[in-house]
Amino acid sequence: MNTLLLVIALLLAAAMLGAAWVSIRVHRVATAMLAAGLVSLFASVMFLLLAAPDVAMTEAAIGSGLTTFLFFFVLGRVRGGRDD
Amino acid sequence: MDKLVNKHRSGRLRSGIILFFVLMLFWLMLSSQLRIDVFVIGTIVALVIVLLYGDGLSFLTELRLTPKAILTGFQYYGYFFKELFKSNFKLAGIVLSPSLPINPAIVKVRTRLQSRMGRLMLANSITLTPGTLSVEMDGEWLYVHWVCMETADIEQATARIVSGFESYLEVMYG
Amino acid sequence: MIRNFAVLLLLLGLAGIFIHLMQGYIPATELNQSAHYYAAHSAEDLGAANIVTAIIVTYRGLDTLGEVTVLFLAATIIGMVLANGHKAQRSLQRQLPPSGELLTTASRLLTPLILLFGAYVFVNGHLTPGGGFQGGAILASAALLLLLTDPLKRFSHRLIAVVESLSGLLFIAIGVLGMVLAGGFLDSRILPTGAFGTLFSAGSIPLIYSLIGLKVGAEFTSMLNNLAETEKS
Amino acid sequence: MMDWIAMTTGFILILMGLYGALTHRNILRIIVSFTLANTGVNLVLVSVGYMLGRTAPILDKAVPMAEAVTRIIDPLPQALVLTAIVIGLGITAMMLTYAYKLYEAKGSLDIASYRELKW
Amino acid sequence: MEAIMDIIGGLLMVGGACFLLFGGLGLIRMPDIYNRIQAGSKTTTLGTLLTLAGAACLQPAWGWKLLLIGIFLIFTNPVSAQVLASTAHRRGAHQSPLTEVDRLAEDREGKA
Amino acid sequence: MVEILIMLAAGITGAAFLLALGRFVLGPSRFDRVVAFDVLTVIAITFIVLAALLENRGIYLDAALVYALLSFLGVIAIARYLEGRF
Repeated sequence: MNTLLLVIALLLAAAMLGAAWVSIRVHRVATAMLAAGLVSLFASVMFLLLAAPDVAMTEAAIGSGLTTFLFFFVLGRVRGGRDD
Repeated sequence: MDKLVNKHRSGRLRSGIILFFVLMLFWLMLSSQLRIDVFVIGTIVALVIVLLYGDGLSFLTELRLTPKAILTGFQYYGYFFKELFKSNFKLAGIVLSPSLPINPAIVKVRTRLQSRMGRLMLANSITLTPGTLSVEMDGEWLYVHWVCMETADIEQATARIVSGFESYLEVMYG
Repeated sequence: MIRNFAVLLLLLGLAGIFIHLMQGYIPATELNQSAHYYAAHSAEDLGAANIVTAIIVTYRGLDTLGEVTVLFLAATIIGMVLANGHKAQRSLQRQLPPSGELLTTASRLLTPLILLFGAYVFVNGHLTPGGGFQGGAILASAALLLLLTDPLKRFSHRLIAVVESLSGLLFIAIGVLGMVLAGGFLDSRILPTGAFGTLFSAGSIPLIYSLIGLKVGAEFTSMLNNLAETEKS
Repeated sequence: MMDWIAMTTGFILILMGLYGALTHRNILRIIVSFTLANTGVNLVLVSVGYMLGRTAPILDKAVPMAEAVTRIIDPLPQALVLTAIVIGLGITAMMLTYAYKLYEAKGSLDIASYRELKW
Repeated sequence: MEAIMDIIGGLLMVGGACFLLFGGLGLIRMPDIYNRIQAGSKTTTLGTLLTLAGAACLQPAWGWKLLLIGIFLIFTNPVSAQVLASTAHRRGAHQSPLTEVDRLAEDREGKA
Repeated sequence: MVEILIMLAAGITGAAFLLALGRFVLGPSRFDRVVAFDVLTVIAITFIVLAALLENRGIYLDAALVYALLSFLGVIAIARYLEGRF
């Protein structure tokens, strides 16, 4: 059973690194923000696997709604700037 | 005029009370234990929420409180889950077949429902059932994306997509 | 080009430090001294089933006070920075397309549930994972849902300010009471410890965490409110 | 083993975030990279407290009070990270607010256009 | 008795996972955004519900919380799917050439 | 027997996860990425339930509850941005 958790953790770690790579390499700002949200989502599950449900819950509560909203709100306000 | 205001106020009171009881039910489910301290705190929290956010809805706010409506509610959920399974198997069939037999279209259907909860549940049910996805609701018109379009005619599409759920929801919510 | 090279050099140095750290890392097999103390004593002394909560609220209560202060400062600074600009006028606001009937109904339906869940999370902070910070974030998420449904929706500044300052004051008052009645600042044993595992247990921990939750929720809501009040340039 | 995976991921995330923050020119991209590095730091801190074969520091039926010392992991890093995440959101909101104000003042998000800050 | 419940729970979980897999497959194979939303919303809802039911069979004590997760999922998942579809239509997202009828676009043009 | 079934379920869920991730990386338009994001959140709920089962701790479910209740907020925020409403 422990091995299964380990495999899930490996999968999540790989996905997290992939999402982070997308986030810093992609051309569009919106996609970068979306990928950062994905990293936060995977990090939350990872915290749970590391036996830290409190931290996982905090990351879930904050990463699922508030952070995404803040980023996209400011992006929407400044859109039309030259550097999109 | 006075009567109307009174009716509105009593309706508000009724919906507030119903919301309170639904919140209590959810609180007890969340705590999953029946003890006096859980009950006390739950009462306080639900009361504060009802006072702060008075125009909240709940699953039961617009439900007609007749035995028939409640019975229909159970039938509705049975039908809903049956359709959910059917839709998933259908979608699995589409996805797994190599030729991808789809025929998408956005069709327009009509609904007779008036209450907000009924309309929300209708749209949600349509989203979750065979091959259809509600895109937009505009008055009595509902625009539905259909993976395997069978007919573009409004009346026939209404009969295929909506009427199954509508017959139940009309009894429940009106 | 030079800049990128310098960045890569810096990151290589950092990576070297990290690799060195990882080579020196030996996974612990026993709890260290302080963790051992917390594990052995927090349940008996404070009656809190969630040891993380016990640490945050009581053992390191002063730190938490600092965190709440930092958050308060952040919210205040955001308010001050944004208050300088021209506030949006109702009449000047853009004509927005209607926000979809289904979303409106769904938000009416879900907002009370989200509020209830937030309250559950911070009231049960000493029994389940969760607590004031998470609960506050969930409360702010309910405000966010209202804001997303109706972009012109504004929350009452006065209500937010009253909730925030009242909960902050009560938090400090309970802390001082702990100094008077029990062992020190924010000591939770001013109330009876109660039966282990019930809602009314762990002294004043649930009370303090509820206050923290309300305060954090009010701060996040005021942040969202201030941001939403800015005008699109 | 789990802690090694998490720690490596956290360190690589920190490096990636710093790389992004140092090479991008758009302020919003820099802030996004900072949140990545923030997540990495949190991951490293939590993984330091992990112990093989132990479970979360919450006592209930599965972990009775008497077995707490031998069954739970180190709760201290979790308590630190818990508040750090909330503070991180506050800091992110503040950075975004500044970015918005800077954009209002200059009409651009490119850091190369803020010449007054150079000396 | 418990052994039978365990087997049923495990089978339910495998079934739910299969539906999740079909959802992922649909996400890859479907040609345009609306069909992908269909594949994404329906199958993930049922798949997660089945997984939750399986977990409830394995651990009956968690039943209430799993039921709550299911209720919330049923009410939030279609809402996000609908909002996304409506936004995609308003922004004129790419439609597959297979699409035969688009009443919504016709009505929009009629109004404008 | 049950262990094998759970392992199978976890494996299939992992495959679904990879497929959704592939749609996120490939996705030609932003909408496709948002759909993939939505699906990945729901799959994360499944992972959380699996972790709770494997570690036999019911309290882990609270995190799944948070995602079930709040995940649609992120999608709605992105949809609002894509509509150009902010």
